[in-house]
Amino acid sequence: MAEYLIKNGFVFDPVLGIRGDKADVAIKDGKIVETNAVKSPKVIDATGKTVMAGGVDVHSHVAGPKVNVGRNFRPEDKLFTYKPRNGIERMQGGFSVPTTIRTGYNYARMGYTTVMEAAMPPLYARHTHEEMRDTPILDQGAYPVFGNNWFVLEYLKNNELENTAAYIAWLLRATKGYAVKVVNPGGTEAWAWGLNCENIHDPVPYFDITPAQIVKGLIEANEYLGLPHSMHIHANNLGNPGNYTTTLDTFKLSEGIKPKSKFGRDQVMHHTHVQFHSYGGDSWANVDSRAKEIMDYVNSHDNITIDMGQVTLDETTTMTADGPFEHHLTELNHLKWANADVELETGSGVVPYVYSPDIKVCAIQWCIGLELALLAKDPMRVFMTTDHPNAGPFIRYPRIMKWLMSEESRKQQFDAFKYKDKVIDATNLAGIDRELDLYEIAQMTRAGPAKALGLAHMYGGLAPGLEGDVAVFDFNPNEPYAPDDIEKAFSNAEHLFKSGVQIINNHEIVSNGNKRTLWVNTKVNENPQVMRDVKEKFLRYYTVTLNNYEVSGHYLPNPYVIEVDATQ
Amino acid sequence: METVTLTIKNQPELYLEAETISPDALAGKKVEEILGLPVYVGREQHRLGDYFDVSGKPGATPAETKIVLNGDLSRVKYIGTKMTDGEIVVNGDADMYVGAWMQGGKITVNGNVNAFAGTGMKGGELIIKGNAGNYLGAAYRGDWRGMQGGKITVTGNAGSDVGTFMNGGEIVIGGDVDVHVGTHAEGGKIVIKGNAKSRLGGQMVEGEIYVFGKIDVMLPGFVYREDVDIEVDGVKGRFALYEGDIGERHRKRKGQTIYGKLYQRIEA
Amino acid sequence: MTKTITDVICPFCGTLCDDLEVVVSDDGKQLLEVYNACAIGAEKFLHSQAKDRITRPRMRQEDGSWKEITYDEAIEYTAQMLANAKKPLMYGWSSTNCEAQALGSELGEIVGAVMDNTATVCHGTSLIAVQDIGIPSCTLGEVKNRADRIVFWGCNPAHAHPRHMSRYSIFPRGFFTGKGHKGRKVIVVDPRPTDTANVADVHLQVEQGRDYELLNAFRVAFKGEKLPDVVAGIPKEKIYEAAETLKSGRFAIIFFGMGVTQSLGKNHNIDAAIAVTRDLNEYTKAAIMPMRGHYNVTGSGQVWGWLFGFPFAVDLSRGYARYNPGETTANDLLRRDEVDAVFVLGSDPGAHFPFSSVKKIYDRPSVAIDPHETPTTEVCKVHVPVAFVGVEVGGCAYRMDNVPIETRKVVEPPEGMMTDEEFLSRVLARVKEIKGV
Amino acid sequence: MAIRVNLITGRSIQQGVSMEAGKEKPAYTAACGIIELDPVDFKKLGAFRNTNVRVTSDYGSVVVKAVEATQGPHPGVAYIPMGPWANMVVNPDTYSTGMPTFKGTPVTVDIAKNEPVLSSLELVRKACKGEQA
Repeated sequence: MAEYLIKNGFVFDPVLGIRGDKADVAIKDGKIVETNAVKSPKVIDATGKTVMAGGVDVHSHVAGPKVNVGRNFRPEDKLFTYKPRNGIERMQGGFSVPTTIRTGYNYARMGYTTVMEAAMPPLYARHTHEEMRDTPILDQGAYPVFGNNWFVLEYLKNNELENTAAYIAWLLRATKGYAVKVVNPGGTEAWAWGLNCENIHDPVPYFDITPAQIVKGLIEANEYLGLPHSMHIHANNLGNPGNYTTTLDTFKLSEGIKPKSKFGRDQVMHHTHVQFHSYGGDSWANVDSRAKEIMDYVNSHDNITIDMGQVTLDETTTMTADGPFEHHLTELNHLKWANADVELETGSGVVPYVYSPDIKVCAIQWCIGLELALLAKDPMRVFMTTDHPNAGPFIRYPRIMKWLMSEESRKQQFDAFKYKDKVIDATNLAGIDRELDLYEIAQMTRAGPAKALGLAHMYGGLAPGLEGDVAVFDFNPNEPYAPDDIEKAFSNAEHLFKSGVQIINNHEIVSNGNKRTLWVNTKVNENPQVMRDVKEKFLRYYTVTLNNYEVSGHYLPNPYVIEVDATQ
Repeated sequence: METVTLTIKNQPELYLEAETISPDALAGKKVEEILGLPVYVGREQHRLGDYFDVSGKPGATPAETKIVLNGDLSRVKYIGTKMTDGEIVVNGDADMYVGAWMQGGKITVNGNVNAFAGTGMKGGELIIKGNAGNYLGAAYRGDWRGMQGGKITVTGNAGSDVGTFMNGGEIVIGGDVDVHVGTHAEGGKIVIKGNAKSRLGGQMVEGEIYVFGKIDVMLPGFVYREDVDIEVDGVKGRFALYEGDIGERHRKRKGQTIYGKLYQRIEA
Repeated sequence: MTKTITDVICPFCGTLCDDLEVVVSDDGKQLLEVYNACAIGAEKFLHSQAKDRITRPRMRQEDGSWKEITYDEAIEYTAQMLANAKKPLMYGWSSTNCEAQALGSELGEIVGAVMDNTATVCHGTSLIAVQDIGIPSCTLGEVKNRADRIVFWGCNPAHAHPRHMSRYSIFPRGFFTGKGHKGRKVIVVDPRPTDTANVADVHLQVEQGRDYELLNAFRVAFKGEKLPDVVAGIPKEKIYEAAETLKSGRFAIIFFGMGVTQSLGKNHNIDAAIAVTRDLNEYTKAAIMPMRGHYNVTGSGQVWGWLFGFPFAVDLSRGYARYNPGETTANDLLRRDEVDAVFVLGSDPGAHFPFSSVKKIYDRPSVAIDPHETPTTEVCKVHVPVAFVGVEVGGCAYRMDNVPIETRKVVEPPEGMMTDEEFLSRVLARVKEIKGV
Repeated sequence: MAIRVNLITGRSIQQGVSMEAGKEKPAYTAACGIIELDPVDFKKLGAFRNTNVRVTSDYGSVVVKAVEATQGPHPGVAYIPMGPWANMVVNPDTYSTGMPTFKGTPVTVDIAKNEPVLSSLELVRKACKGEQA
């Protein structure tokens, strides 16, 4: 494998604690090495440029059934925006829901090398893996959803922690999944009857268990197993005025629980797209920002991490396993609505949405997302996402960087709002002058998410031994720049290396890389009861046989298995 | 206004995709440059000059440019697509997408057009002296933003799916129309001077449809309200007013539910 | 000695039953018996054993006779045909696995083909409707475990999806449906009193081609508004009654088929049926599902979805993907003479397209890749027989509810026969050589 | 005498089984080279069951065997199982949706006692060569 030496760049790396100093980065055999370990490297002159590790996205909807519904039912999302095939690049289409090919290339262009699919319905795991297989360059993993799964509901109703854990281990193996995802716990099962669970004590129809029990139980099971990532939750009551109390109640379920994981993470709960969960008021007329209350809690509890779910003010496509929410949304905007309830497991919905700067609520949502990041005391625990494509397409990350790094750019956006004054009254953002630096950005987009995923030993930094994932951006932080220069530079990496392979050279994609699929293989003690329960449910209630359920290896042509031993 | 004349000299083996035939693409160009503009037959790219003789010259801007097309253009697609200003006159039949996504200016076709004319039209004027195909002034697949503005006038008949997802603007059909008119419409005005078949205003939220002739089958979702004397496109008459689609969602204004309106002329 | 293979997936219809048992000879070369399959599925497995099966490619001669050719010759003809065409049609993609569909997509990209699948004459109009209004749906297990109101609109599973009613919709006892058939009310809407209608509680014998009007009337009835005395041949009392039956259920499911997708109105009929389903969700829980025909037509829509963003009728001729049924659909392309070569894999347009389209295939350079001898192979210049997917080779397939299931290989194909994947990858490699990419 | 009926096509279990057994085989012709007529229409036609008839539409013409409706009654509606025979006469108009109008084609049915029902392969081959009356 070729050796590379990236010389004289301004390096931003939270792992090594380098804050923009000039430094060299060496790559050999796919890994980062000491600069003296490379003999005859290809030298990349990064003089006057910014060097960072490859980006890590902790939460993005890029592969699987609901993503493909979003593609197939929105031809208008591709009209006039298609990119012809060119050299090694295959044709690429879609704005808010790009094809798998465009997904890989567009993340790479932003300097990202690892992207986690945030919600995988177990019964559709095979589909999710087929799409990840056809997504070039990126290392990926997918989170199977557990929060409305009948096995989980029944075990946790009787506080059967070990059985819950054994089932989680079995399902992660069967679906080749990476982490425990929870979406609107209990609410999506309720939606199978057209109902919902609007707070954490709202009982789940028939199953006689509350969202609070489900969440607490899954955190404990997750720590019982010591999985790389923590329980990853999208709480109840998403997107409703006044929902911040539900969010705080959900946070509190993690209190007193310590991480039991060998993978170096500090949190036991990752709460995703918190922007959608930080609303005050009791109607869309008086909705306001409660980012302060939310961040006060997050800042003072270090066993929690969150991501933003930043609204980008685009026309986009919302998609979530939160079935009742999507139905609620289509009732609001009257646009096409797809729904897919999945037997014994979960559900999902998809609805297009236009975040317009002329609509007060959209502008308030924009403020709230930025407030979460700007009020963060520890950027290692607050990550940049758009909950792609829910709050906006991931290709806007560089624009979000601009907003976070430049108060001037935020002022410009405020001035573009139709209801500027009302928006300012309902939010805190106008009063925040903080401007993040690239070191903090690197924490929020690299080191932080890598650590939270339990992957700090592979990603997120430039320390020797880590994966050779390095991005070089045509951006000089020490010279004056306009806000838009940030967006421009970080939208279009000059060089990108992924596992030591050069993917982008002089802004041009030169390789489709060597993508890997990460999954977690957990050893647990024999549990005959769980295996009996599994057999019984497949015989009586599933419509596929048990032997046709497990995802076989060849769907993961290049797997990376993380072994966990939970037998002690 | 300057006039540039394109006369087709070779018929394409398959079909010719010529979105470049628009004042926006031709304005300010020399004849040599126009001859070199790209057109497509399947995956093959050709020069406009391979298929057309070009005479005269365009104006400096689209607004000052008139394009006259002569010969059999029934295998040429995308004439006037996305045009913003200026004028196109087609002396003959044209294929699909005439004036699709048009924003301004004027297109006159002295002949028939195939399907998808005026798709997603935002503004301008599209005049068809012959017959129009299916999906006249309709939305592109999946888009809830169909025709938003401008005017389409057809002297002859139109096919099925006129004005699907129409939000604004006006469509006037001199003759008859096939099934499905103004489906999912949320605004705009459709005038049919001949006869209609069935499925008028299906799933219509708002907007107006006027029919001078017969309607084979009225949808159950449309209910008779009253007779009204009105003037439509210069014609005074008594019309029976139906409202619908009753089963569809409807906005309220000042406590009043707003329905789609379907007017059928009462033979005097 | 024989071997029994369990959990075998049936590669016939979109029901994609995965509980078949197949008995094969112990050398794995002969398929002896098939259990649990419907009559059609069983026949599909057994036909692979036909003694008169064609096992080598054939080329049509001037005098109309067939001449056996090698796979290499067939690959060369196919590669040259695709590479030289200005706008080839690559049609079918439904009776094959997703792996072959993905390979075919890359091939189509390079030669600038129009890719269309059998949805174009099946549920393509449903896909158009979904793009206009969406689709509240679910997996078949949700129906089995929860549904107490079942509607079959313009479909006849008793004939087209024989095990659907027993596995998923009418008869099974699920978690919340312990009474099975007794706990469900079944409504069939069809211009004929079909064998499916015979097991229903209610049959609405709609006037053929008036489904849109009847669906429109249901939406009026839900709101308790006034209806004309008779709509589409159905008296209003029966419509109000059926509407009430649906609203009063806990979980309603509407299955629909060719009766609505192929009749006057087409996508609009589905659009209205989906609107009815949306309406029902105001009162109770409701879902709707197309009765997909070929066992993996759904899969080709999924593969093209993630590779191109469109489920069928994908025009790649300009180097990027475009989509507009009515223009980029197989029958419109053929009738309008928009394509100059035809490649068919995993479908039989010769039997299932209107003859005016079949004639256009006959008039062009054409290749048919199909295990069977069919009307399509009869009108094509070259016929390339291949192994049966789901019988002689495995691979991924998507059920009508989009659930992906991996089909199994149960017997060896005849000596020296290629699979779809092998043939396509060889053609792809050759086309890359020709094009120098 | 000739009758006018509204033709629909579609799947039948026999069509499915015989199709999977081989479209070149006689069983396929027996299953799909037929038209199902309502008894009322048989009376109008003045033909016995199992008589060969010529079905003609604006789009083409084909000879099939007239049999009694298996899923009736449906007076005025005739049914030919999906396949090459039906496709000689169905309305190919797609209304710009890609979907031919397979169901709801007005056809006339005449008795054609002495005309043969061709096999599927013969039918398309002859029609393509223009050898078919």
